[in-house]
Amino acid sequence: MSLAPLVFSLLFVAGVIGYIAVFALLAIWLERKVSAHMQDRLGPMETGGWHGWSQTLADLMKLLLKEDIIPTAADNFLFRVAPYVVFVGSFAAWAVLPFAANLIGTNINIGVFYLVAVSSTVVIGILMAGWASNNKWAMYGAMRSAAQMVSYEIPIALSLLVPILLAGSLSMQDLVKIQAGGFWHWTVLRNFPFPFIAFVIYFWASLAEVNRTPFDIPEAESELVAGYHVEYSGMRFAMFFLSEYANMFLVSGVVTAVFLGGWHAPLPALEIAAETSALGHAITGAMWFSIKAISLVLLQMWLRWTLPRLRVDQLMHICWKVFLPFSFVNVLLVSLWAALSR
Amino acid sequence: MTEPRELNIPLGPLPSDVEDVHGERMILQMGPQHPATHGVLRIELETDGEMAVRAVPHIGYLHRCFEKVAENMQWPQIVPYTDRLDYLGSMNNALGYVLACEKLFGIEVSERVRAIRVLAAELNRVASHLVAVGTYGLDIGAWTPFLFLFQQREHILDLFDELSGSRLLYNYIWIGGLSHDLPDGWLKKVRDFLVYMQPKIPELNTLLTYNKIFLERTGKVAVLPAETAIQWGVTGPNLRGSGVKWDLRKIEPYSGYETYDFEIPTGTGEAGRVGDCFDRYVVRVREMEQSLRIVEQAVQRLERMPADDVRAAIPKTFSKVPVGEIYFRTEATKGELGFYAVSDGKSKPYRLKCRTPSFCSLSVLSKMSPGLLIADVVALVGSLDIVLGEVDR
Amino acid sequence: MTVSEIFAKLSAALPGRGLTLEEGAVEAVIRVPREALIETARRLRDESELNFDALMCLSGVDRAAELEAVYHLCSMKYRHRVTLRCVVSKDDPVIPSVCSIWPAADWHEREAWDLIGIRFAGHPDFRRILCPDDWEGHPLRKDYAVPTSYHGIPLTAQLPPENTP
Amino acid sequence: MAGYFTDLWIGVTTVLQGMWVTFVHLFQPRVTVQYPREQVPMYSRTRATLVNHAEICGYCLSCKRVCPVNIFTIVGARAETGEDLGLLPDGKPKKMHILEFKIDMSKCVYCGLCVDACDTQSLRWEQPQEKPVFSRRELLHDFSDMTEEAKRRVREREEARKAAKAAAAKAAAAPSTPSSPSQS
Repeated sequence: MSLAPLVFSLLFVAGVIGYIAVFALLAIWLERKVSAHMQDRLGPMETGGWHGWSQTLADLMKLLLKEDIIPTAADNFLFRVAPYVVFVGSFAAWAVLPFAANLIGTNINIGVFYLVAVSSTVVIGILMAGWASNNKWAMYGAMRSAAQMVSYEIPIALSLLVPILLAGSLSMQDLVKIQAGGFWHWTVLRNFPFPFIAFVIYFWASLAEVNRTPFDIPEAESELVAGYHVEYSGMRFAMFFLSEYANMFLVSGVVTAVFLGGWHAPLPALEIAAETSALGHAITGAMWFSIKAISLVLLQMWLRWTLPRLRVDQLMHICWKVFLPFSFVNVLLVSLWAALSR
Repeated sequence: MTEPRELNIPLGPLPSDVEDVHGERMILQMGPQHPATHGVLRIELETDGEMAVRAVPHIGYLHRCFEKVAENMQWPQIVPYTDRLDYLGSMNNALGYVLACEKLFGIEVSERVRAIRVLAAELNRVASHLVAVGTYGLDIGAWTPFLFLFQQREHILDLFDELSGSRLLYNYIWIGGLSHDLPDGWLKKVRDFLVYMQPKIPELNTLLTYNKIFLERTGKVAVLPAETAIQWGVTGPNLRGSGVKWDLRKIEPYSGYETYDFEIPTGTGEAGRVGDCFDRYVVRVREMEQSLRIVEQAVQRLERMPADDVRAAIPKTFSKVPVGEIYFRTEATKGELGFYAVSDGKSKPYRLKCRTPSFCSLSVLSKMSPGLLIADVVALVGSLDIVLGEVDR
Repeated sequence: MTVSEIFAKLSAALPGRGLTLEEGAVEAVIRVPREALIETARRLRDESELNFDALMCLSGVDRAAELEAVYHLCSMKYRHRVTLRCVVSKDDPVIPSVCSIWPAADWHEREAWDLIGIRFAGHPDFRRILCPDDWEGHPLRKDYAVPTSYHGIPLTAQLPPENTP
Repeated sequence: MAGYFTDLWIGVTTVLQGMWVTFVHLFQPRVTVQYPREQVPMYSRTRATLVNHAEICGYCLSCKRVCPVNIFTIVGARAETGEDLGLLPDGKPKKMHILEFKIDMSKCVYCGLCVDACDTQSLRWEQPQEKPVFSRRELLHDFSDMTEEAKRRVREREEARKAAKAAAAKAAAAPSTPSSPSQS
């Protein structure tokens, strides 16, 4: 047995952790800048010189140096563990994100299934955090979060079924590979409108999955102060923050891989095939993948700084009475379509 | 999309064929340090799951004995204190107090002073409503409108800075006159502001008011029927939101308001039912438009009026004032602001009671809260537009 | 309707209750003995020609020897106003609560109790409102002595010792 | 059912309209002022820093009388005959030494009544805005224009005069006359 896969996996894990850290730093800075510019402000301008690029770095330093406060009445063990559970949940799902044809943690043949299953473990961590904090607001946040995430798993899974039905595979790489050859071959634009509807539903539902406005009721600032992480400070809070951004990229990455052509360039001419140069392909593939995913992250930010927040019952209303019937009909129609066109 | 929710959902025992979904009740202390209480209000919420069963507001965290202080101050020295009641609408507070004193002492001020007062009060009303509307968006979760509105408010504060020398607590309207005359070119700046403000309210309407999520969050939520509002002494935009056309600027005009052309917007139940949170909100948006109309008329008038001494009628001394008592009410930014002043002829008031609109608006909270979700309680508190400086005095 | 017309109507409807009209320099006030307060209030609200549906303000005043509660009423329909005054002695400062007639009186009465020390009999939730629950005395009484500390917290302004922020 | 789709349609369109508004604002001029580097000009009426120019202060105590929060501690001493303290803005000679003119800015409410009451315009609002300090004590400003040496001299003289007066009063055993306004 050769050690090569193991070494590759270790390298990939290290790379992904680094990627998440760099992405989170960038995304938090970007979020500040985007929100500021949407509100006619400037945002961070001082730290690091050019447009305050290292502001998040400075904040991270501050969080690292802060005292790790654990409330006396908190459930000590759960309180300590919860941030890691949340982070592991969102991190583990990165294993099946196809950055390039030869750059993926593991190309298991049930990739999508694994992804949906693993990313829903985040909710356990959030529940742990809310419960262990021994704070009523945190408890509310955790309960809301659990209800919301479990509910939104369903439209998410159903809308992911659409490309799966069309591709006939659960493997992430297979889902990407069928989209080769220019943006007009991307799933979202083919077999119009079914994948497009699935794309829209997935994108909105994923906002609920990552607790972003308008579905940010678990941490609704004006209602629950900060929701499930109200008692957290310092590094543990940073873990929550990091996993929130990791999650944002994750869901955007899934959209990219499944609907938007993954690591394929928008035009075939811009692509370097894996056969020509493995390294070149890995780099350009990861680049295209990241560009698409980060654009979606920007879209998430745009929505966040535009929309008000929904109420708990309206959130459920949208899930069960809007997204779910549409997804069901969509899946039904696409199955028929797939069966007829075969 | 949601069903209209009645006030006071009975939360007693359910019919026997319905499974009891009510769990243990929990006391939730909302405040005094809570982002949605607009200051230091504490609401003791008894909740059943996400639903509030009982809400008891506890106030007094900002109590600073305004009335006691006033008894130890000379009449004109109280004006800076009235500024601090509703610190978002200082001009209107001072105006209320000053008019009460002027009526009590029988002081007449010139037409020009009255016009400047109206101009200042209406600009201040716009500033106050901008905060009310912006923070309400914040309560509902929309950040961006809040910052847009603060930008616009900044222009008004700038105008006031030039006019009175202060940005928030002006001490501008004095008994018998004003502290300063208009600075040179100030009216031109007000005109520029009116032009600047023109497209801002439609923009707000697109961004927030008619956003579907916002409509859903505020429509049909926490309906305050007109009758209840009157009974509980709710006034101002909150009362008008319930569909009652009641504005003291029209009903008991003061400072020459009867000569201005403006309308009283009332709630029409656009988003569901008359008197819901949306109506209270939208009345404020409409009132801003009307106030800007008044400002424009006042500017036109002042441009034509010859200059005079704005301090001409200020009494030299307050050591001997007429004996008597008066209850004078004005339409401040939050509603009816009444001053009950008792003079015993000395330089200091014998008693000065201040009836503040927020105080009365807040008292209805415990009546309206039962049956609302926590998020709705936040929406309700925000839509009442309370300022704790005024509630606690 | 003017205050004197309202008074005429009231005293005709409630003879022998001791209602008097006090002409003030600016506003006239109807003085009501506390025994007749509830009856008068109810009549003011329910009489179709009076229709005082709003209690604008309820103030307590310390008049050295006695305490007064002053009710400023307004009719939303007819847009007329009237002021009632109810005077009680300091030894027995009890006035019946008008909460059942105008719910708006709820907090105003609590405030009058808190600051002036008038007891309102029959109030549904009679507590202090602005001062802390364990505060002693009624601050707006003319003979109120300002305490120097509350639970060990000094209440007089003083600069901190040198070199402390 | 029609209502369901109308709601959905309104929801989608209003969300898109809102997004358009925020998008347009991305490209509008910024309003932020980078404060220490960019300064906002202050208006001449702005109540920024309260300053007393003791050399033209006539010790009339008007400011102290109108102050609603009692921030002034003013101690003066009458000048001796023949002592030249300069002229006040109204042309009359200045008659009082200002031994102490303390303003406790930690209590000040910036209402401006004192500045308005000052006849000689020695008390003024000046720019720039007051600087933050580290201790509340540093907010206690003294605007006396006298040197420590001069203050000591005048104080000693005042005391001697008082002692002489008290002695004279004792000797005369007469009811004490109202003292000079040396103590505020």
